[in-house]
Amino acid sequence: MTWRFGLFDSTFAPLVSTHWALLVALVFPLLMGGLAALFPPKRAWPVVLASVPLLASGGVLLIAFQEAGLLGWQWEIAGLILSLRLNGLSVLLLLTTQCIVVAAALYTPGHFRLTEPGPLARWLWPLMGVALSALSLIWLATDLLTLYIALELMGLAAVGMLMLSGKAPALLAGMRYLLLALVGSLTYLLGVALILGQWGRLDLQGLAEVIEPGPVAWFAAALIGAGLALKAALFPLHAWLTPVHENAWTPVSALHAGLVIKASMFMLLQLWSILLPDTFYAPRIIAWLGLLAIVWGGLLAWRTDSLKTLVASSTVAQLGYLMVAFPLLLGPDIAPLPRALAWEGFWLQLVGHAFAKAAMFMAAGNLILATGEHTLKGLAGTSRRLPLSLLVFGIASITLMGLPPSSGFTAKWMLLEAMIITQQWWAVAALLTGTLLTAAYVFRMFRYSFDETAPRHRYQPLAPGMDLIAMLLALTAFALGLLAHFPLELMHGGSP
Amino acid sequence: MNAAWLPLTALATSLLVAVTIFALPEEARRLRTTINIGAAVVKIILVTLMVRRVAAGHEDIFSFQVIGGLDFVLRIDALGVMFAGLSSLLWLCTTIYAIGYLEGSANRKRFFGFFSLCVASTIGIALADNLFTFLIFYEMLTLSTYPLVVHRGTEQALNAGRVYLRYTLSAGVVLLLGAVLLNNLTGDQSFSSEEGLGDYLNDHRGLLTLIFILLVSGLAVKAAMVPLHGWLPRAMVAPAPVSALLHAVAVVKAGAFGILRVVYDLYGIELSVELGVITGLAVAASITIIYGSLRAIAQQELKPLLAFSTVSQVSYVILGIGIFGPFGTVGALAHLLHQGLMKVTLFFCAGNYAEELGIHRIDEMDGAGKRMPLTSIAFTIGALGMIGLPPVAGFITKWYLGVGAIQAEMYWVVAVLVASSTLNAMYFLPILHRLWFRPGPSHGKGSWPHEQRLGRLETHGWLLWPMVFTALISLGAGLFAGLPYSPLDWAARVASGEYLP
Amino acid sequence: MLASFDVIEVLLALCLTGSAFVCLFDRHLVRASCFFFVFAGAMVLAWLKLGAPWLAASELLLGVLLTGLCFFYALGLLSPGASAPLKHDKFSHPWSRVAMRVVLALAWFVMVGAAIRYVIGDMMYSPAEHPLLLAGVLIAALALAAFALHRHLFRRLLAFNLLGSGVFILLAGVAGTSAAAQMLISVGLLVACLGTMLGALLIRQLLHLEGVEALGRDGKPQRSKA
Amino acid sequence: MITLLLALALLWPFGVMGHAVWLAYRAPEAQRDYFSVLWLSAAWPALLLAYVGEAQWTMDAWMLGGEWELNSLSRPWLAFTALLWSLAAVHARGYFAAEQAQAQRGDQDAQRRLLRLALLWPLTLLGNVLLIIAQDIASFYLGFAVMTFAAYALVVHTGTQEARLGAKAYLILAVLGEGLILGGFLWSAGAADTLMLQGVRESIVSAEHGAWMAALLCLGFGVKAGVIGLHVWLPLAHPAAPAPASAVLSGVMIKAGLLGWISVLPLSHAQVSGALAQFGHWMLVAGLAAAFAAAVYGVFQRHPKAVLAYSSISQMGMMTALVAMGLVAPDVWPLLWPGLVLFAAHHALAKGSLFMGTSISEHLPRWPQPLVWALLALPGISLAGAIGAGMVSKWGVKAPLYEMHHESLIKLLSWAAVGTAALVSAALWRQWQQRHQGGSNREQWGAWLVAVIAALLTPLWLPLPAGSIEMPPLKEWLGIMWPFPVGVLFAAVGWLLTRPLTGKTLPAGDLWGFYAFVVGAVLVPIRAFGHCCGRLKSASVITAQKAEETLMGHLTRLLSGESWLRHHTSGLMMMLAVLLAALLMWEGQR
Repeated sequence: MTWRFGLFDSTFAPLVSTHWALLVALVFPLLMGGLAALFPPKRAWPVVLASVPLLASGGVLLIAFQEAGLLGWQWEIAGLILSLRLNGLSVLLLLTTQCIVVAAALYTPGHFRLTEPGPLARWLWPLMGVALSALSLIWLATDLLTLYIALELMGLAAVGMLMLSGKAPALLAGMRYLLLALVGSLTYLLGVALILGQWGRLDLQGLAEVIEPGPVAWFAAALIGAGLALKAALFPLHAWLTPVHENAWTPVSALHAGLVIKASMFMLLQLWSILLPDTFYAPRIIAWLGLLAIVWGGLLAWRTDSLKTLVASSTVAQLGYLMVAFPLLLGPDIAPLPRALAWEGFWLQLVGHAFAKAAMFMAAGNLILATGEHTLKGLAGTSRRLPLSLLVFGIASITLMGLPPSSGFTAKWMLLEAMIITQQWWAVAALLTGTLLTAAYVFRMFRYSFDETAPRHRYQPLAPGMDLIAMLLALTAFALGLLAHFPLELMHGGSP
Repeated sequence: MNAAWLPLTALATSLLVAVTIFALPEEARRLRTTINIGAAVVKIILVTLMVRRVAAGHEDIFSFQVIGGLDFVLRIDALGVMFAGLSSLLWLCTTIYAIGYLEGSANRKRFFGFFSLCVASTIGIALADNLFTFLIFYEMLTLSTYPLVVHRGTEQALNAGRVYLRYTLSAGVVLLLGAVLLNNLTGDQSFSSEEGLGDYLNDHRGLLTLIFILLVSGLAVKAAMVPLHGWLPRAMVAPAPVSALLHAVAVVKAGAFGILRVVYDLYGIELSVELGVITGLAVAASITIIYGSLRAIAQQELKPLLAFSTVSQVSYVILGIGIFGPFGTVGALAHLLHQGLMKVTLFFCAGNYAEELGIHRIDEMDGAGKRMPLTSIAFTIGALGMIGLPPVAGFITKWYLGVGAIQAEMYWVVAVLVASSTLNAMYFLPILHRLWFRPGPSHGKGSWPHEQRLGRLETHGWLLWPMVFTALISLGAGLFAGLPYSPLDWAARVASGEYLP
Repeated sequence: MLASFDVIEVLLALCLTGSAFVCLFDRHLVRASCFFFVFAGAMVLAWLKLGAPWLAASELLLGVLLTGLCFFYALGLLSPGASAPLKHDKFSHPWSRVAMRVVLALAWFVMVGAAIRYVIGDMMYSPAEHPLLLAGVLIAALALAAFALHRHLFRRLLAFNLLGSGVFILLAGVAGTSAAAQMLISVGLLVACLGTMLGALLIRQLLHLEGVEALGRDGKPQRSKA
Repeated sequence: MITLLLALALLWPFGVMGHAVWLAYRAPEAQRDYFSVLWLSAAWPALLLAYVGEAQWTMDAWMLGGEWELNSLSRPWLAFTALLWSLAAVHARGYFAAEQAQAQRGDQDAQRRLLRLALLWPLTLLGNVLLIIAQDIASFYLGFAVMTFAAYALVVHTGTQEARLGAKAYLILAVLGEGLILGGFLWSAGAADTLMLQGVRESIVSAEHGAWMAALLCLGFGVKAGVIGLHVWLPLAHPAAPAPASAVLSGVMIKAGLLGWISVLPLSHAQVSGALAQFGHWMLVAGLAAAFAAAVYGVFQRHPKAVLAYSSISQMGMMTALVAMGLVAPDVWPLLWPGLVLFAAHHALAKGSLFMGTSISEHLPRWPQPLVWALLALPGISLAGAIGAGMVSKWGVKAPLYEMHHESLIKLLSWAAVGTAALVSAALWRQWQQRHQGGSNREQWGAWLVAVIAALLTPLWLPLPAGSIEMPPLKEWLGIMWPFPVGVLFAAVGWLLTRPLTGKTLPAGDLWGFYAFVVGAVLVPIRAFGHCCGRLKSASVITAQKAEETLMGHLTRLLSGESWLRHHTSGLMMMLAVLLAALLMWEGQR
């Protein structure tokens, strides 16, 4: 399992250009964020300019990986070993992150122009930069220290971004999120402490070799698991998520729901695959919780009156899909085929959901912005006036529902197949129930929007690019269904 | 020579139209109309090309890999071309009709966009070569028809849309489960493979039966088989062209076509017989036929009556599948087309009555034959076809079904057919009587509910000519069923492919 | 047994535990903040004792100075013009909740203790040999319980800081003061400090916007849709 | 050439219909001549076709594969059919003259009725022609169905209460009949995988359930042919229909049923199975029963057309019996069928002229009364076999039966002819009672006269195979003629006997009342069941709605648990960690 995360020695050393690309990917966002804090962009074109080198760095890394396979970096600073690696999965996640952050950044100027966000708005840029760097680092890092640093950076940046809107409910929700995130990190740190104390090293590759199942590994896994579950909003620990999104700015929500919580999920899976390669029950606990998450999140989204809560609760349910796949990835005696299927399905689901959720938040944001209403009932008649936003919402929700030909569908197909091979019928039931529940809440929203009998509002016109960006994201999520071969191919290669 | 571009172009034609229409502004009526009709004509030309290529024995395949062991495949085969031909022909008619029908109403861009998407889905369903591809377009169809069903945006329409989704999405989930189970058992199974699933019979009899039940029950929702038909009569609140499309081509036919694919191309007819599922199918279809007719008799309004008639008629196709033997198959396949033609005519007529005279209820139709003779003649042709009277196309299929049933020694099927004909007569003949033999507002007795003078002729030309065209085609399909490339001939060609090695 | 008894360490441990206890469970917020100073000071000494002067310096700067000031800022004591300085936590908890938290804290204590027992094999035989470690476990458990128990945001912030310190002591205890451990701890300290600053700002802002009640609203069912 | 004529014969009626439509929508009201010469000519090409000669056509493109034939059977059949249609059309022009005048004055109702008739008359004719020449099942069924359903307009023409009842009875039985025919055809054709009538005949012989197939088909065609039990529409529809419509209905359309039997039954087939022969016996019995019962019941009718309808039933009963002979005694059939065709043709023309005569007696021309009444009686007398073509046709069927020694049947048929005589005399008597002067016109009586003459001279113009029909030898004349005076006598005696009961007559359509009662009784529980289902459904809908509401209430309460979760997140995190640790330890220790 650990080889799938690229925890083995690379054959080739990275080229110089690759070094530069890495540097750009990790540092450039910080620079640009700082710059933007000084000179906040009023239009989208500066953002476009800034994103070109960034995306180029992602592209260079992709090409480098395709040419050389796994790439590794290692530095020793004052007795500390920091190491990074670039495998197919990290390239995929890195590109996803860059795309979504760029999209969010492009969306932001238009959003600000329409909302009059107040004096704090300029701080969004550096925080966004930090979040992007931290996320990129998480996908690349292979030692617990770097991961910890990146996790904390990301967490703080996320909290900061979420609270910038400055309203009281946002602050309250943000405060809760802040405290819980910090406590989660400390719990994680406690687990790391145990690992460090027992094995005396922090690099994952080395740990993967030395760690044997035993009480320390288990305790560490439990602590790390609980801490990261809190940060990833896994089911019983998810409750902080919805209020946070309820009041946050649209691009921030898109980033957070799409990427930030996924980072914790990624770390959880990565660390557990090292610590608990052959446990039977722990992944199942997560999966059962995932089952509950699907149902609970779906019900929450179904009964809610607020559009943003709907979208946020749907994240809870969608994370359930990922959780349900845990027993297929971790545990003893999993045949290679279902494991491979589940692995690909898991990441496809994650990536697809990231794009779709970002698009959905943007579409929801657009609808709210244009109608000035936060409730579903306020959407009445939007199908006539805001067809494009609604279409984006629809395309994104196809992915969430897992209807073909979206990436959600392909991922679900693979997961289902893996579940059927391993005879996990309850997981099958969970996935299928999830589809229906998702459809229930999505179409509840559409039902309101198709209502032609409601009185007409005055609609605020949207900035030209806002729907377009969301549309691109949604279409990406959609197209990844049929073109799943390309991202998944990235993850095929690279076994030692 | 493999013309991979052909299936792809056929699919892309309507997809691109959908995208273009969404991109155009609402006001660009003329351009939209041009694009719509142009694309429909192009589609017909493409389908004609396909027919020629299939007749010449070519097999054009377009495919690419989605994930390991799972491909997206479009293939032109005789059965698919049949469905594609139906949908492209009726697309043209319905588009023209819809342009006339929605003249001056709101949300036309959305309507035509999803309309095109809906047709693209049916083409995809027709050309899909494995269950995965089929499923993609099947669900796409569900989604693209929802906005059409709720188009009017009234409370009733929205409720109908909800019911529609409840049924179809649940069915989609069941279908998905069946598809994944099957994929798991057999790997990627092409519809074109000759073997069928016979190899798995010995070891996985129960599983195969289970998968069959899952697949068919998933498809049966769209095919509106009792007791899964509840959405169809409710979906009647949609505008007439939508009802026409839903009933004649897109949705119910997609379900029936899916069952055809499952039985003939996926399982193989021999295996289906071996599993014994086919008799169950025939029984279920018979129940649906009788139930639908009985409910139709009780209806007071025209469109629900036609809806229940659809419930009943579509199951003829299923019944034909349930009859083992070439005649049953020919009947099923031919009815796929015939019912489409006749039902679309009937719905066009119902729409015309509603638009021109405001008629919704059956008892308002007295003497409408004088006021709208062409519409009423078309309605008469459709109704007679539904009853199964010659020379309308309905007779041809009824004949083949009956003969097939006799040859399969399922004598009760003949009783069902005769009973169904009689019941159909019981609800259609009174309407015809009202149309032609009762004095009504056009004879100076009372007045029409809401009369509009839409055109120089009895109604708007855009509404009139598609209907006349489909009526003539359904008449011609019966009268000249023996011509080459007629629906019957094509059905026989497909059936011979199924039964002859 | 007595031979291995290090008086200073024990005293430090006692001092840490005691100040932490008061800090966590005193409803008088200013007093609790003052005891945080005591606690942080003891932490500085503990780092020195453990042979990590670099950490001691960071603790002094980040833990004592900045964090402490943040608390006083949050209480409204630094800016005289600020509205309504916080004095007391007036939120009450039902008994069931308290009992639940006690059980959880015990379980947590046992778990962490057990984990450490496995890492440091000999601790079982001489728990008193590692008084700081023991104090760390205790503080971590107490702080977490307090964090889960309190509704007042200020007290939760305080509890979080103590939890952090407890975890750092544990880390140092099990992993020694290797470069990696020191690095982890310094990052943790920095993050805790940043978090506290952010938290303090938030608390002030909330007080300004919504009043004292807002600080304890967490978890209460939201007011029915207006 | 002959093909062209065929096309003309089939397309001409369409031209006529087109003309009618043109009239209705384009011509000014006052100039609408619904019964123009064009309209009258609808059946002429078909009549011509019958005399051109034998021919055969095969068309693969036509429906299920078309095969049409003009052979020794279909030619005479077409001839008398087309002739009667032509005559009836001319008669109709006279008959509807008053109504047409009304329509030209602008009466909407009259316009509607006449247009309907003008349109559907040629269509009915077309169906009739097609079914005669068709040798494949689809064409035959097509012709039969077109004729059946188009004729509805002919029956319902006046739109009165009685007409609607008659039309309803006609239509219900027609639908029933169509269903039976379809079932029978499907069964027999399916069993033998054939599309031709020839194949059906073979199939019935060879198939295991041949008798049942034959029964289905016979009953189906029997609706049209007025087989006893299914005959009820005849006495209901005829009195209500206009005279020319009655003439074609009773004259030729009813014969379509007979032709159906002849086409599908394996008559003259040597190896008929026991069951089939048994079926033939039943059919024989049914035919004779109809012949007698209709006569007995019919003489008590008040309306002359109802009496004539019963006469038709009686006559068809005789023909049924003769057809049944083809099954019971196959060897007699080759000799019998020309006689039967002549019988049918003569009956068609005679019954046609009798029905037209009813309209003459209602509008008596200003001729010497004895002459008129003699002319009115002539076809009746001929029908009873006393003179002219009737005598020849009687002999035509008697002779073969004699030859094959079926004397008992001859005796029965002779007694049935007594019934016929009684019926026609009763009809004439009723006409006499209900006579009216004036209002006649040329076309009306002209067509009637020609029909009378044609009826009397049937053997002369009917294109039967040469030598198949001969005049009866003189010594047999008495044996043929005696039923007529006996029948008249019976009618008179019967009239005298029933005089005390004056004012009370048996209702037309005898069994209709019974059927209506039975169906009504059956429908009651079905309706009740339907209502019950409806109530059940609405009740369950209400229950479901209530359950949904309750469920939603519970769900809302359940979802308020979200805030509890939010409140206890950190505690839950601790719990999760502890739980995971405990679980892992437990699993590890095992």
